Amino acid sequence: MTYDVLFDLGLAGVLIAIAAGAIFARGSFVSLVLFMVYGLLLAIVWVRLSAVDVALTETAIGGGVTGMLLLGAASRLRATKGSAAKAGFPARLAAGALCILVSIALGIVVYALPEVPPTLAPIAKENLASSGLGNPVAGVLFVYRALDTLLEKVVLLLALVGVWSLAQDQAWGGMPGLRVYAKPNSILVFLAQVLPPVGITVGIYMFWAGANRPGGAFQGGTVLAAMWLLVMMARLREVPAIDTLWVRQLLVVGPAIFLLIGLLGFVFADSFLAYPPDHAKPLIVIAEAALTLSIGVTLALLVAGPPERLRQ
Amino acid sequence: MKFAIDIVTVVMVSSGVVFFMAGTVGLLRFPDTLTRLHALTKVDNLGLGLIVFGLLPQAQGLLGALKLLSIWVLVQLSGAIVSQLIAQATQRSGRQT
Amino acid sequence: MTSFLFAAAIFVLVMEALGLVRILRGPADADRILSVQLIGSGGVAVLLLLSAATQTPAIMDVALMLALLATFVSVAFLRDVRPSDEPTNT
Amino acid sequence: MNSATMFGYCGAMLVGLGLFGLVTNPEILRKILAFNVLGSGVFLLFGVIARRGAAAGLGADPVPQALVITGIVVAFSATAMAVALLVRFNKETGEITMSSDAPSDSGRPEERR
Repeated sequence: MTYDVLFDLGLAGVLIAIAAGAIFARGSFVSLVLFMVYGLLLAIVWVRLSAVDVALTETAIGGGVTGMLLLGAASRLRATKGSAAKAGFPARLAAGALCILVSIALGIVVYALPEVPPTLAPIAKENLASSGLGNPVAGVLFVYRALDTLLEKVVLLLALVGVWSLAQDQAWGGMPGLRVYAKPNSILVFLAQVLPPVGITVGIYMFWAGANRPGGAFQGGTVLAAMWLLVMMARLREVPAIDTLWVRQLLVVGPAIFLLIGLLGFVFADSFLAYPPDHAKPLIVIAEAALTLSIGVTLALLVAGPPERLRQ
Repeated sequence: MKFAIDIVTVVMVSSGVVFFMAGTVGLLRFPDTLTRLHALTKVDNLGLGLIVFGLLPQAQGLLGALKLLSIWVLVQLSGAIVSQLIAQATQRSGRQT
Repeated sequence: MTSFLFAAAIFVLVMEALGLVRILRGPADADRILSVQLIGSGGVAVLLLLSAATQTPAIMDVALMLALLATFVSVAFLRDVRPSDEPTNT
Repeated sequence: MNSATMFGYCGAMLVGLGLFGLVTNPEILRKILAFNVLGSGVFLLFGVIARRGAAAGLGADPVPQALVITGIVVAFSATAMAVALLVRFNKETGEITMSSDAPSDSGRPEERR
């Protein structure tokens, strides 16, 4: 057995152990910490599967922002203790058996995957040249499945509208109730002053590199969101009220520009979301730049939650 | 030449890994939060540092080497600050077991 | 060389797995965050080793991202460390 | 058994684990967490299919990879929505759990008789 196979085996083992820990742990704080670490190791698994783009997304979302989201909820709910009794032993046993069966069925599917795997890689590679991009995943996202990508951004916006709609009537238009540090903390303020310039550079680099190498608007946007949240947690900046004009503008600018470029496809190319052959790459980069900003703002506000207090 | 460079890598990375081990053992065996924090800083500074320096000769071009170094500097910086925050949190709670 | 780098990555991975014990045992929330820090640094090291072992420079970007986000997450966690003396069960 | 297939089995187990947590844990927050574990298992299965489809000099088939990236984003949106619903639910009812049978010790004693 060579070392790389041994590494993969160990990685898979640790991953499953962490997942089991996160599911079975008694305290929710432990469970959340384990979930965060789980996201981190999952990113390494994606690297091992040669999917660096996915690894970047998983690090940013699974390890970072999702964890922060759940953490925010957990600290709000800390005051209340659960009242419902756990399911009885027979019910748990039955559920366990069912889940083992599901796992075995999926395992059989994996085992029975065709000997010669079907693949779209050659076609994707062939058509990549026409987009002017160098990253095949970005090519698929912005050319072959452009409609998906557009709708995915719309889903993000819709989720934000849904989250906001949970506000109480009197708080509508106010400021989200992101939990911030209780009192100003000089060390944290220092971190919140030093890290964002680095993070913003990395975010822009991710988006820019995304055209030719792994990366892209989403990964870049997530870093921007994380940096903004850091600044807000350190209380260097207030959380903006949700009816602020610039917030609304930043939220829609990405999808709007992408949609506009898509509509121009009717005029200058042959269909919706088609790019004129010579200008494909600049158009995609413009759309991605706007999307990076919008994604950053949307993600940060999703984490911040529904508005809770009115502006003074 | 290639051989000499590889030797450097092997020695540096091995010593970095040893610091990782020391840090982990400290994290598990030391009696309270602050001493565990002390053990952890060795991992951030020396463990990762030695691994980064060991990998420098293997880096592809100047840009790759610069990126390696900047990752280490970033971990240094944020590790130091987060350590401070952890220590503060420990003092605040007044419970160091 | 590749084998050596993979072996080093395995070793760091084992250390991370041992670090998990501290998450489970605690006892304070701060101890658990220490463990997250260890696993974050370990993850960066593993990714850098993998990047060198497989000659894939793009993996370094994942390590960079991880370094940034791990800090962010630790700060978010420390926000919620309770100043009270209520012990946390594992 | 190569690495890709092995991660496939790993993904299958994660789906089972996530499903178990989703079904049995009464705390809603833990259910959301378990659902995310379940989802990541499914994504991993996609990743295995992508890895097996490596061809034309690419390490993995880009189409499933793009699908997974979209999937992660949508899963995050759904999680954010679920968390917001949970917080509001807690504000309205004071509960953090969801159980179909009447709570044994707290809850609505006036309805008991």
